[in-house]
Amino acid sequence: METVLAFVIGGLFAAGLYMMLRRSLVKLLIGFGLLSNAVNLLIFTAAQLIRARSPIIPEGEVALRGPYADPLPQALILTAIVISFSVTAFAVGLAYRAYGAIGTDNLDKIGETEIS
Amino acid sequence: MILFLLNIGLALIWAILTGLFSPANLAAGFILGYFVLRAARRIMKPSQYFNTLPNFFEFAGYFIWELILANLRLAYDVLTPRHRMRPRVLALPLDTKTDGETTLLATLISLTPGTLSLDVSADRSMLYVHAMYASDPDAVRRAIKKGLEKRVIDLIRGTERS
Amino acid sequence: MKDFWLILPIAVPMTAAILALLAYRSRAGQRLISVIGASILLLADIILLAQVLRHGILASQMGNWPAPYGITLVVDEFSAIMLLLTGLIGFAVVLYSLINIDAARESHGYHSLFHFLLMGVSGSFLTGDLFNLYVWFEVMLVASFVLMALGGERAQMAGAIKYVTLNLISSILFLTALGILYGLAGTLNMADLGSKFAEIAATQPIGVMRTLATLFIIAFGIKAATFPLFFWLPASYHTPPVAVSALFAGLLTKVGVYALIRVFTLIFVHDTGYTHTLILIIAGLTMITGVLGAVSQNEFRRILSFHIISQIGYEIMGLGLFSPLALAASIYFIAHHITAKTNLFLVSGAVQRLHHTLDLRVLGGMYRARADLAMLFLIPAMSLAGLPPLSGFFAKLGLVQAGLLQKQYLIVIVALAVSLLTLLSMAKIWNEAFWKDKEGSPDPTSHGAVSLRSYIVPIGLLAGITLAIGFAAGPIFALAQRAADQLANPSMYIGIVLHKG
Amino acid sequence: MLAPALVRWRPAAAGYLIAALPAGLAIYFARLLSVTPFGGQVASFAWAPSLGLTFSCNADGLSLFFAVLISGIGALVAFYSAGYLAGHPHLGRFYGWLLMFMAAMLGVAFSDNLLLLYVFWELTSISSYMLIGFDHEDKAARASALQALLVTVLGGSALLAGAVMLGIAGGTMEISALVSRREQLQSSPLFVPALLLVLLGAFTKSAQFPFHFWLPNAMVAPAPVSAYLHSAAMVKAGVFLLARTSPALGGNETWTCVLVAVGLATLLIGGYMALFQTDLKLLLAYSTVSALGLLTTLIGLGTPKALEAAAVFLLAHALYKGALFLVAGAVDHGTGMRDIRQLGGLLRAMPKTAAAAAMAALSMAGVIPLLGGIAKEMVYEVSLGFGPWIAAAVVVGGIFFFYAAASAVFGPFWSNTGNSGPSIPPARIHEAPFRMWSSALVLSGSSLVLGLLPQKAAAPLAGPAASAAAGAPSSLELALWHGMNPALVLSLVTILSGAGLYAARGHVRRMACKLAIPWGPDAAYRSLLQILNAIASGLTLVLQSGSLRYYLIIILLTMAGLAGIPLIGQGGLHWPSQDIDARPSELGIAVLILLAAVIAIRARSLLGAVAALGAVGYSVAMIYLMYGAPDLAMTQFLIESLTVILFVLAFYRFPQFEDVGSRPARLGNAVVALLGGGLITALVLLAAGIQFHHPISDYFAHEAVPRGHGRNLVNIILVDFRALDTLGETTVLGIAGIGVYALIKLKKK
Amino acid sequence: MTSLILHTATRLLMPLLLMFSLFLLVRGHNQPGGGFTAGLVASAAWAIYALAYDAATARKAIHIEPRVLIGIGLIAILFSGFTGLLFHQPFLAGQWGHLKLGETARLEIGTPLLFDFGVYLTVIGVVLTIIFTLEEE
Amino acid sequence: MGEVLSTALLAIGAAFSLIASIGVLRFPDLFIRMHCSTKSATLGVSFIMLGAAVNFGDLISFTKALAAILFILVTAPVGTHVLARAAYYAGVPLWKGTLSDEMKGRPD
Amino acid sequence: MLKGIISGMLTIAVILAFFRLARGPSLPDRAVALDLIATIVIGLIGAYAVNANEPLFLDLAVVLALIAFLATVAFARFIEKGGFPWEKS
Ligand code: NA
Ligand code: NA
Repeated sequence: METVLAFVIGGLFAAGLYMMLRRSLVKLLIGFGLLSNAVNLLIFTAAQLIRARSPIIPEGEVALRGPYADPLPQALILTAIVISFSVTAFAVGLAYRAYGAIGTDNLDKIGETEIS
Repeated sequence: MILFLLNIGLALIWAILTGLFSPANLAAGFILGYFVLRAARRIMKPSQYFNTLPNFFEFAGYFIWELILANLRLAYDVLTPRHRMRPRVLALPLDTKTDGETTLLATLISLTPGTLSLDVSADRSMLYVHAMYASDPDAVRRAIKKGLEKRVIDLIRGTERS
Repeated sequence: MKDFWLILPIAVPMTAAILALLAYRSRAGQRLISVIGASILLLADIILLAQVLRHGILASQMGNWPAPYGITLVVDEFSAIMLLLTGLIGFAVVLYSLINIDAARESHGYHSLFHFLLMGVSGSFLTGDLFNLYVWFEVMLVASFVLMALGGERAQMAGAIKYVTLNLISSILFLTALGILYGLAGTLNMADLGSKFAEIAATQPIGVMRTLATLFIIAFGIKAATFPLFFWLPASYHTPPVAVSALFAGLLTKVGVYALIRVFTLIFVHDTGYTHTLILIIAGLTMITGVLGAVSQNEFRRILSFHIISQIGYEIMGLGLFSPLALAASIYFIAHHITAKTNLFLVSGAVQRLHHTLDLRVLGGMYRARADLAMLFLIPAMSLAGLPPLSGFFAKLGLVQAGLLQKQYLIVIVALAVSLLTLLSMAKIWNEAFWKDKEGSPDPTSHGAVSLRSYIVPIGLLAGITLAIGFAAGPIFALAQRAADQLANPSMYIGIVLHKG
Repeated sequence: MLAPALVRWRPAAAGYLIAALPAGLAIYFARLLSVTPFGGQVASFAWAPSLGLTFSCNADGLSLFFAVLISGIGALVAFYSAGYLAGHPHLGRFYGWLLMFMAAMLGVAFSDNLLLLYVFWELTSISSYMLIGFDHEDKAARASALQALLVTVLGGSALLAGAVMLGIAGGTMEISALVSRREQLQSSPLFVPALLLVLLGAFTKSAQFPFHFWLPNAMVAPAPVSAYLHSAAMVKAGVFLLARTSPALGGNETWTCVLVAVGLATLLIGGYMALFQTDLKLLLAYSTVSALGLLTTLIGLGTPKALEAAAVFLLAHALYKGALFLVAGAVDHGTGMRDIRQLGGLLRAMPKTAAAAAMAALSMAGVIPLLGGIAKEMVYEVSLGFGPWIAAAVVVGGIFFFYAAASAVFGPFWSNTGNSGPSIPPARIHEAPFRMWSSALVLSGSSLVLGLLPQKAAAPLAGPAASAAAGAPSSLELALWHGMNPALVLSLVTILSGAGLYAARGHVRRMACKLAIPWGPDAAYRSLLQILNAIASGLTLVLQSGSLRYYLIIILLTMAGLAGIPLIGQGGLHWPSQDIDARPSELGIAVLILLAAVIAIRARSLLGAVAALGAVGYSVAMIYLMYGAPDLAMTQFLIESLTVILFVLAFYRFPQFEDVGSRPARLGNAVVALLGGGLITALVLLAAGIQFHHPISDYFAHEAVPRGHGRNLVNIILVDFRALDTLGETTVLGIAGIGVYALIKLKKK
Repeated sequence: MTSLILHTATRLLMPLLLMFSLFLLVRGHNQPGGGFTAGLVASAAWAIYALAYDAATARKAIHIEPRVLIGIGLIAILFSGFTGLLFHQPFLAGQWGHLKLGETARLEIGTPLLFDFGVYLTVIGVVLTIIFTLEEE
Repeated sequence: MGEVLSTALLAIGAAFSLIASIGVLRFPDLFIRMHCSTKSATLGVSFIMLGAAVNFGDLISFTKALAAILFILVTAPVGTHVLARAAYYAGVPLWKGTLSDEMKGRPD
Repeated sequence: MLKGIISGMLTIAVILAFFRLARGPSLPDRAVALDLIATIVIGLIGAYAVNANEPLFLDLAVVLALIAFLATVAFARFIEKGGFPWEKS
């Protein structure tokens, strides 16, 4: 499955990057969303996939025995998910506001202000 | 009083969900429920759903059966190449009084064979329904009025009386 | 007690930010909270540095979970210096913000965001965990995103979009690198990584480790604005209010530099012939492109923005040279640059206040009208150009010595040439904004009517520090050398984090 | 520092007070010089010891000689300025920079540490920048100031690098210590490059060819600045550096060849350029360049005699050229013009100035009994010892000096009217005020006094300097009359040819103008700046193009290149050896993810793209679920849906996607995107191929119940083991909330 | 929206959803859930309310300014961190006690739970701030 | 026995779900598709939940499954109603085979 | 085996719904498709809970149902507000 996921992740990366390279601000955000998913999946995969029990200790036991999924990458991904959600939420607000201020979703039309 | 009952109901749900029926856990559920209700008080208009909770479950069970029947017919239509439906948008005059009754009726109409609630008129006297197999519109109207609407009114008002 | 001091640089700005948020109805209250918070932070950072100087490297295991299982906060001298600079810049810019930031921005959460930013920066300097570093990066970034965009119209929005997008890419790459690294090493504690990495590197094909190192270089390189990853900076830094630019100029890229230095002195030190040479090449190209960008500009703040890039080149040049002297010079350079560059931005704000523009073609007559401001510009400007006896000279001198000692002549030539070009563009600002007469200028004395007193205080404070860093170059460089020695010999750091702390 | 305040407080007296300070210093240094003829370090404290920078002073003959010159002439110039700039609104600033300059020059003179010397060296550059640009409303003044700054700091940078290399080669930055390690130093492979760099520094400062061009351009500065910085003091700093370092660095072929070649070239080119100058100050400036060339030559020759001659000539030149610049200032002040073709007959109107001018000019022309005459004799004598070519060059230089002296003084003061063009109405000509002519007179009078009393006055000044430069004590014997010798013959030749040249000045100028080369270092400087600006603008336009897409592409290509090359080149590409162990439903989800990604790309409608993103998120959540991460899945479901709602909430009024760009552009982007994706795939294959055991998680599994008081490891990691992450993460979330609120609510009315 | 059916259903669903969110919060330490998920569920409930009626009505119903909720949440987090220092332990060191609930059952209470509660409040505050803000545009 | 029942319930549920999908893909207009998604999918999921509850066989799982079913039964028709209503007013066309429209021309 | 088929059927159902999502033509069509996908995913989770023998996963079902409802209400709201003008077929 790691092999399959490697290609899924790569595909998601490529799709996300391609979306970010379009002219539309909204597509850029969607591209970022794809990338975020890809990265989280990457952490998940790189840290080793175990088709096994969730890392939850059953009632009446004091420790997990036998194979279980590594909880640490899960916690990391949770953090990353929340962070990328925050960033996305902010970016959505920014795009909305920018659309109001600039009047276009087209990234090519907002870029001429850099060289004095 | 209604709120109190609702609160007890929430405490029970709490106990069910946590799967621990100790007095302390029930008390905890009650306290939590109290705060939830407090928070929600402004949006709750006095209504009677929760004192009919057990009947509601029974009622729902009955309609699941109806749902299965409805689906078999639909499945046949889906899986055969020809469309055999005769759709109409119908207006259905309402006898329900409260918002609760109307809502329940509309919901059930959507879940039962061949009908789907679209809207309630502004004066709440009319329910608009999309019917799949309505070669005879009045037959559909009659079926709903005699069947579902009556059951809903009986269920809610009947329970209220007892 | 150390547990208490170690958390303060995070907790103080966080508290200030929350209180400012809760005081959303009272602008005066927010201002008060902001100033008090920044003062306490500065104080705490000073005490922390003193503690580190007295007791050596300090570590605190968050949640009382031993490393590498929990997250460790670590302060060595390098971190302590960076923290102190953060406190200092925070304090100066808060004072400056009181006059430079308009009421609308203030009442829409400026001060709260400001302190969240400081929190993120401080956290980045404190943490001993690589993933936690990512989190602090994001705290800092999101706060900076908002500050960058807040209240802006067309130009500011355009800048903010680029800023946000390119920094997001950096975060993605950082996270990617982290994921791979965790997959390889199974740990995220930097000290733990440092102690295990030799072994891991030995078992892996060299290409794997190089690719991983390169990913970190690129991810941090974007944050630090190195060649060819710096685009977000000149695209955006001239758009927000000056106080915001000044804060960003002082702190943000430095966090990237810090991360590069930390990771490439603690973890990736087994293939320096490749990694650090790559860094050195990037340093040189960064200096050149940055300074050429500055030369090409005609707007005060844009020139300064491009100079940030070229100065970043110097800062990582020391890392690329990778000797204790070079690292010390880098650290000294960072201290110098943070102070001087922030101050230059502050000066630009005062100029903007007077003229309502920063276009050098329009500006003029400042030397005649505001000699005080002119002198306060000269100090950081000449320092930036590396002229003695100001701080920039010693920074440059250290790097030149280190480069010559290691026979890296090319980078030394680049460093000196870039310094000359820096002088050229500083002199250009001076010639145009200060010396030249303003065309069709109204009576220059009318400038006197606009009081700059509140601007002068923070500007003067930072100018004083620039002078002090230069005149006290001996002890300060010695401090930088101690910090560099700790970086160059990470065993103590590793030992304290993993066993004692 | 206090000067501006002083000027504001008591404008009239300020000039006297400010002049008193350097005057006092001059007397002090002169006394010191008589006490310490051949000194050593007198004071030293550490500044930045780890960088090799110590504050160490060396008060030997050379430094004291310079110190006397600097402070003595400085006093006169300060006094003069009070008249020249009387009533100027920024006189205070002027004094501030002037005094700073003087202090820096004294610092240069006394530094024993190479880096310390560099510190003061650059300080002179900055103060000179400020002084040249004193009339900063004038565009030319600003440009010239910048030019002088850039050229001298360029040299300064070279000096810095050279100094550090010398320090590395010799193990110390102290000049006195380097002298004692001369052998070690000069045998180091670093020596020759270091030497060349130091020389470069000296040459730019002392306006040696081809770096001389900044000096004439600096003539936009006020006259006292020209007199002080550009004849007496600053430009001598380079010569001083040569003299100071000659014991350590001199005495080898490189030193001699470079110095003599550059010196002679400068001598001749400067003199030649002086031929066709019509501006009084420019004429003087080129002759200064020429004189500096002579000094460099002499130091390059390096014999004790040569050094003695250099010291005496330096003294003489400082006195007469300083005086002449002051005179030029007075002329400018009195007539309002500086064109020597138009000036004439000023003797009557400005007799006191004329007296000063005459003495200075005679000294410059090399006429005995002025000090310039003595100096010239010594120079000729020395040059004769080095063969006919050098002697000839030096004599030609002398002829140019004579010509320049005559043009600068004889024409304006003695000839009846201007040679050509309209003359100024005599009524408007007036004598310079007391403070100006007196300063000039004292300075040029010194030439006479020292020339008349060579052994008593000049030798004690220049002698110790020469010995210090030679690195060995020597006794300087100066006399007015050496009897008939080859040098005297050469002197006569000089005077006669000079006079002839002056008589034919009309022809000479025309000839010289015809021969004048339209390009030179000055033009080179300007085109260099232009090229630099063009490169900078071009490069920046290309790099900082303003297109976000372009930035992204560069970053991605950088990543793919830098990270991909080692992966391919040095091993790391890894093909999974194990079987692809995936269940059908997992494969289905994998297909679904890719399918959704393709739909997201191809979607024409915003909603389609957003929904596809949601589908990707849901599918990823399913993968989490399948591999034992229910918390992750739950969060991902919630977040993904909320994200979709946010998108819809914000963008439902947005227009439909515009056209997607040209086909080649899309293809290019796709290639870039695929490169990035390919790299990531390779990385994941590699990381997943390494089965790493995770001991950290076992710790969590064992500590969760007893110390974490919970059973859900993920949650315990989040709120306890790594709670700091969560603290930060929650903060990020909070900031985003505040941010969206602030961003949208805050709008310009 | 003006749909009678939706309004009525929302009023019914709200307490259920809030209850469910508290349930997720409390058991998150032992089972899937936790402050973040719970907070999202609670905010989803309020979001439905805001969509069914409008943001102003929802604001009125929730009583408290969502931004203040963010502040309170973060303070709870910070406070739970500082209790460790009070006991001469590092920041965020968990402090635990328990409430006896009858004979066998006992409820363990500790600062990490307060921490999680802080996360819960913050999430609600943030999501509501964003949704209300965008909805009011 | 439990396992057989559970699997049967799951299979029925899956079948209904698949049918719902096919219907939504095949049916000619929005409103008719909605019949499918409301009824078939809801029923399908309810069966699956029941099957899961039977499979685990404990009280907690059963409660959870019932809670999920209840929740879906409440939300699905309400959601459909809101969407259908909005769609109708937004002018989404009815299938050409629709016999009559008594809602047409209503003011609100 | 049978369990695999069940999951497979559900996955196919999701993919089919996906086609409707992509095809539209109207915004409500897409919304219906999305709602359907969410509902089927609930089923998928139930099936997977049985496969993996993880009763914990059932909690997810409730969460998802809630979310699906939220999304539907949101879409309806925007359709009503006249959003996505170009989405009307
Ligand atoms: Na993410
Ligand atoms: Na991210």
